[in-house]
Amino acid sequence: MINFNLLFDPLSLFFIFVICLVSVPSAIYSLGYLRGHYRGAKITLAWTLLVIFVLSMLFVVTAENLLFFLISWEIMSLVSYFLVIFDAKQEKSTTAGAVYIVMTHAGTAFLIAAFLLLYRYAHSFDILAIKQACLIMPQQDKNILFFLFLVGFGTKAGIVPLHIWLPMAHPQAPSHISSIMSGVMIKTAIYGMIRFIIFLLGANSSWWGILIIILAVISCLAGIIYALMEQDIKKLLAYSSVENIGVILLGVGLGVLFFSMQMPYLAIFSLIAGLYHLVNHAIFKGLLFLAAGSVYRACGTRNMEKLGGLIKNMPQTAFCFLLGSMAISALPPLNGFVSEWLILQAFFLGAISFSGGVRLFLVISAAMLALAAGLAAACFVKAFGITFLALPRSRSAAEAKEAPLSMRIGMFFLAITAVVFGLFAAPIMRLLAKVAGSAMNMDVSAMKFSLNNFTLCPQAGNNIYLGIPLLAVVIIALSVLSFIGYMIFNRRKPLLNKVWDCGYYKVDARNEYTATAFSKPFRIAFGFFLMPYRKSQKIRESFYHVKTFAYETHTTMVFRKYIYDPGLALIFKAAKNMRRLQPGSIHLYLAYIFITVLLLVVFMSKF
Amino acid sequence: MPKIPAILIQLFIFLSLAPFFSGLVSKIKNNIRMRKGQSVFQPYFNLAKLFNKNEVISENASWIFRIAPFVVFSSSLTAALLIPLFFVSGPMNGFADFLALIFILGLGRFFLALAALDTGSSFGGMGSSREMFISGLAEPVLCLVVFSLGMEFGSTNIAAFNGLHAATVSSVIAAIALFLAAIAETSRIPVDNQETHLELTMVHEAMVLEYSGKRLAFMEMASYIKQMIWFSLIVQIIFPSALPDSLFLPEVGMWVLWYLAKMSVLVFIVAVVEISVAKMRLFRVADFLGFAFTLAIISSVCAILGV
Amino acid sequence: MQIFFILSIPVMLAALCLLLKKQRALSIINAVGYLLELLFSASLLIGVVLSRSVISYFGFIYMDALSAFFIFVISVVAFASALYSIGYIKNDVNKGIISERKARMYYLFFNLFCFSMFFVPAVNNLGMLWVGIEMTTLISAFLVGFYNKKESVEAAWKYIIICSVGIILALLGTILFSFAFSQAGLGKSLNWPDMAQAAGKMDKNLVKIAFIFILVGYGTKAGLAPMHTWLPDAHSQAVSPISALLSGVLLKTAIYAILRFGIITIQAVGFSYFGNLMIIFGLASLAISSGFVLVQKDLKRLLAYSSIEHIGVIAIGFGIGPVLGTVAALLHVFNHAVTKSLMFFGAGNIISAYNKHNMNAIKGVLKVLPFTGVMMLLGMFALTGFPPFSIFISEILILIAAFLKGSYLIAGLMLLFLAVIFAAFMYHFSKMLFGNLPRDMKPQREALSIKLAFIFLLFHICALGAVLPFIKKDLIWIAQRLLQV
Amino acid sequence: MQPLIIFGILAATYLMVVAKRTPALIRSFRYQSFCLFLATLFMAIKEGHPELYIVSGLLFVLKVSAIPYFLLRMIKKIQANEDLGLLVNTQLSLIWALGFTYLSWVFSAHLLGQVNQTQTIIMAVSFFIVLSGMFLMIFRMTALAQIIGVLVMENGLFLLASAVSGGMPFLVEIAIFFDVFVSVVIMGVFVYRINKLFTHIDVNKLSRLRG
Repeated sequence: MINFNLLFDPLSLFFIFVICLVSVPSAIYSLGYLRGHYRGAKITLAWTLLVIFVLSMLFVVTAENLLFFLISWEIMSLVSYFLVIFDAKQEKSTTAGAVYIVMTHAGTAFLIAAFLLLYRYAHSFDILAIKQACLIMPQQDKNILFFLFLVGFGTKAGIVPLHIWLPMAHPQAPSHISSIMSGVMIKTAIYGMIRFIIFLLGANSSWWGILIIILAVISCLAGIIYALMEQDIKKLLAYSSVENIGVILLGVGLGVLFFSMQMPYLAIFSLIAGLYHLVNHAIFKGLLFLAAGSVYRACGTRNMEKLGGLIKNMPQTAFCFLLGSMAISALPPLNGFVSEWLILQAFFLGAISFSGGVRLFLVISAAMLALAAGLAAACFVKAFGITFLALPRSRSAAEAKEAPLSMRIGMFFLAITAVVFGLFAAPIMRLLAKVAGSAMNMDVSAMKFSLNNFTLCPQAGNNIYLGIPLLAVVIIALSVLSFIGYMIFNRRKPLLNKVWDCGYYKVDARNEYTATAFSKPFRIAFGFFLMPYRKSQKIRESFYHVKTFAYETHTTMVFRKYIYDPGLALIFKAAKNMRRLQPGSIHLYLAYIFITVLLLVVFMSKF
Repeated sequence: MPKIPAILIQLFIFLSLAPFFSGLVSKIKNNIRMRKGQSVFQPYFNLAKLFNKNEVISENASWIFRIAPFVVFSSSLTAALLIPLFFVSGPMNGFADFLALIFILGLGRFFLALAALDTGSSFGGMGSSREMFISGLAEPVLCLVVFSLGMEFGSTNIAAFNGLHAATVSSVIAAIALFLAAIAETSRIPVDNQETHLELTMVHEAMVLEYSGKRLAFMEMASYIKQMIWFSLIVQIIFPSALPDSLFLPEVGMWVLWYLAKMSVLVFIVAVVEISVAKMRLFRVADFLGFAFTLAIISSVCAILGV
Repeated sequence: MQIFFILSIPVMLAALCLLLKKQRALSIINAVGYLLELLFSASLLIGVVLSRSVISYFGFIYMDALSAFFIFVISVVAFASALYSIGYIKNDVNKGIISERKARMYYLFFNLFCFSMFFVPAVNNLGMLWVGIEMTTLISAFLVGFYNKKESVEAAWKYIIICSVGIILALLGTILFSFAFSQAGLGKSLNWPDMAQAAGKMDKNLVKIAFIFILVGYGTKAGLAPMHTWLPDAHSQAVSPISALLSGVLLKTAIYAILRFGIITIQAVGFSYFGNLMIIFGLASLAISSGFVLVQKDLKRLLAYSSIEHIGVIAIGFGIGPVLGTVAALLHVFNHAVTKSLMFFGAGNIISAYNKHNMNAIKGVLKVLPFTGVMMLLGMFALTGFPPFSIFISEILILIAAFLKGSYLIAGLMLLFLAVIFAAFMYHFSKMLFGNLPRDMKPQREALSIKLAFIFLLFHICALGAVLPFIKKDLIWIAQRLLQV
Repeated sequence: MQPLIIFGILAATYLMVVAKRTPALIRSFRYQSFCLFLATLFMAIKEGHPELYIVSGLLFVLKVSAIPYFLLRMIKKIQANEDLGLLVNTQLSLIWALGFTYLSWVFSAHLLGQVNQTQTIIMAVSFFIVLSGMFLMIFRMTALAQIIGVLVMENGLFLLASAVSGGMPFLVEIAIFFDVFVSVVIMGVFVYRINKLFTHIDVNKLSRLRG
């Protein structure tokens, strides 16, 4: 029934690569990071857990047997839970861990159901055997399976509205773990979707793709808007993971859509885009989490309102974070730009090769993606600007020290990969084409994928180009040239002075724009979704003179308030009512037995 | 593959011409206001003056603040190189399309916003926050415009725009949407006001407030170039005309005149808009761009319907 | 032959309790005795299973693989809790909660209790089976009311009354079975093999009714909802090692009895009747327990309700049947026995350290009792069916059986309830185990014997996955033998 | 002779159902056991099994003399008020009892068909006894009433066993007797404890453990 065979097709290999790509630098990073936070036994524990965690992920993406997959999946959840509660000092992290493990376990229940349903058809848990069985499976069962997989993996991937565990859990873990969780672990869910929905079920009804795209768009927008509202830097990153998962799923969903429409070329292309964004997100989100971790280590706080001016004390960390922010806000010539561009192109291709409603749907979703990208840029301007620029807002931030070597190595490695994946997009795409091909089991050797000059649509001659290296060269060359020009004309060196203070006697950190202030316009523009509310309280001496004035503003967590809380309340209410069944009266208990017997005897013939 | 001379020529054209349109706008505005107004070449004088002035830099500023102007400048120029202005499909058509152009301009904006935050003055923060807000909302409009145009040309490639020989309904509506977006992008009334320094209203000016001297000059230049990029795209869409595919002089000359005429018409429209409407509150901008977004959607619907 | 040792060792130990005055020595001898017990029952099980044979002595003792299996389960848990008692009872004596004399009484009842439980699977005559189960009730009632507090006496009373009523219904069922047997014209006998032989000839109607009485009667003892009401009270009030025995194996003896009659019923009226009834009760138990677990405040009651849940799972397993489900259910019997005992031991330590049952008042167990805390954490995940622990295996097997049978609704409900119960456990335990050291407490050291007991059980929890491939064939054989297919 | 005994058993059971006070209950339990004893005795005489003699002897020793005596003594000891604590008053109880009678008749008729009249009747009676024992346990508050309820049910089963399958195997019979006796003793012990701790034996008020 169960065996431990491993499967090494291109898809699995690709995910192995991604896992290692993020895990190794994070491990290096943790050398320094752990020493900063914990002592002796705790460090060894952290290392063991880390190793088990990475191994379990590797098994998840290579398991050929569904039970084996399930076991490694659960172990992955379990270990990551232990890592989330690793510093269980605060109440917060234990609750976060609890929410996380409960939700992911609930998701797993769906997976179990799906696997067993597959087993019923194949009478085997072997993926390849099941693939054969899926060919003869009736459509409605496939739909059920699709739904089960979508929910099961969606919970792990953190697509809205199943995301609420993600921003709670990821920030609580130690930073190198956060980077692995956000960078890789949630990607295993994407692996699951590709492996089971595309590879096994052979996505054959277009509404699957459309549903995925809708969910993805919602995730993009909701994720990034919440990220904009955050002041906790790691929470911000976690929310942006929700957004990026959405972006990846856009690629996957388009893949499914095209695949079901028998458009192999486009299907492969959009899956490539999705996978490309997947690896990119792994890189820069890992990088960002590591950088945020070293900030946390240096300042002891994750609250951006208490940070600032770190670029002077920790220049290298700042540089890494800047690079990561640029990548994640899709700025050329870095990797994030390439993948988002590809996904937009995929949408465009859909828009010109479909007709009617689907076309409009695709166009609008593309616009939503663009909006998400714009907001992401804003979000990371805020993240980097408030954290690293201007004056430090607290003593701890003013006295921050640069991270030790091991941590910097980890960060710089990822930073470099971010650049590399931007510049050498064309060859990488060719590799990804093979991966996508194996996922959709098609022969891609005939198709030509390169960023330079690939024909997009029947109308010949309308080629689209994207020469990242050239772009990079031009941008850098022009800025260098302009700088040289500046130097030529520059006779005296600029003199330093205070900032313009409108004649106010002292301008200090308290006059700076805060994270909250920065996100104010967005808070108002998206008020319909965020539902901001404020608490303010004045302590007056007299009616005219207000001595102190406390003011705070919050946003409503829509999904929690309107979906989760009522549901939980309902369940608890039901359970409380159930308690009434057992008031402690022995006579009642005896009556239960009596009634049971009576009922059974009366309805005997029914059984 | 890019042709080096073509690149140089286009760089030269943009650098020389960009400030002119700005000057033109203010000149026309003044004239409509029955004023004499500064000369059309005032921007050039300003730049020259700034270039000769020494600069003061905030002591809180980091290297971000120092390099930002060059990055912004180069990003605008790079974008400029994509525009099919005088050469078929632009000198550097070989390496990016319309979508890429949006992102490239985004690079400049990113650094501009960071630099604004860097000085630690609250104006800067205000400006960068508002700028990112506006541009973020403008993004989907631009994307939709690209799509609805692209759906006719069959590609998001700017070069393909030459495939268009007569304006269609969708392309015109798209152009209008693009125009609204461009107003937001180039920080003009009613979204922003380049002439005021009132913290309640300013966006772009607030960001460059701490800049002075040569760096300010670079910043200004960058915004001029950006403006020229958008305008020339818009005119190219509204009044499409096949580009000369050879360097045969009379043809090119004709085309230059034709181009200048189109630009001046657009500039005139901009000027009229600027004096006839009032700057709106920041949070109304959302509605403004929402309107642009609706237009863009309509245009793409038209494109889908094929009109 | 081993069976005589198995039955006699507890008696001898009980006698020893009356002679020997030193509680300490007594406890250690006790543990040793149960180690022997364990060895004997293991050899018995191996002997029966490998020889594929049946042991029977002058018509009174009859042991097939099923009995041997249950005896093995009992002996494992009995050994563990004998081991645990050393430390636990010593602690109670030192604290002055109980006197030396009371401690000796404890061991006396402990042994008698174990004897009665070993007696149940060994006997041949179904009437004797009934007597044995009644005996377990009567003896354990003392252990439930051991501390002689108001709550414990109330619990004991409810326990004894409700179970007696249930048991009497079971007797009624037994009589009806014997009636059916005699109606089939085979004279007068309650011996299991004869009845199993005659099952085919019995009057279907009669058998159906009889089985209803059996199911309700012994089901009361097994803690199937809605007859479970005595269970949380008794489990929460009993001495912790005894709680382990109660929910670990006592319930299972009742299950054993149900199975014995169930087999006859299956032979007589077909599987579906048996199956449906089991599944209905199983689902009811799952539903009830999931509700109560969610809003529970008392630690031991929480565990008691989870016992109800697992009994429900076992019932579902047998109900889904044929071979796979039965195998899974048998495995689950064992897994639940060891896991739940571990949990009860942990609960015992926690409660004796904090002197309170209320989970909301307990914080930072991992700091106060590091070893117990870790064990509880692992045990919690094991109990709620996480791999690589054994309960995961049996539950997934049951689910597979359900899916193969095509009864999706049952599997779906089961998954739902399991998820809810897991959520509830997380909710309670993460509040209880983690958190800082309470101000008025300091880290305490746990006795060696207790640690040994934990390790012994944990080994059993983890080992299954490893040994399963080797014992698969035998398990299937047992199941087939059980269903006579 | 048999119908008389059956009638006696029925009457005794009805008496129990309507009894208001514990001694009355115990006394009528005594009558019931006595009738049972007579029945077994007649059967013994008729069939001449030595086993049956022993059984009836045990019946007399335990159920007719020992247990009632023990219970009555207990009442004296604990000086609990002798009221049974009716949750359902006597008239209503009577109606219930009538219902039970009908129910058990229907049930046993359904079970046996019309093959064997007397057997059906005896089965009906024994089911009725079991039901009324249940009834006593559910609707009478005191602990003693519950003990007696258990005993009554057990009586019913004894009757049933001897009726339908000519009694259990001898060994089992003995074991069951022993068992019943022990259980009564143990329950008695717990009644003492309850009385000591709660100063009443009204088990309806035992509701500290709930939920």
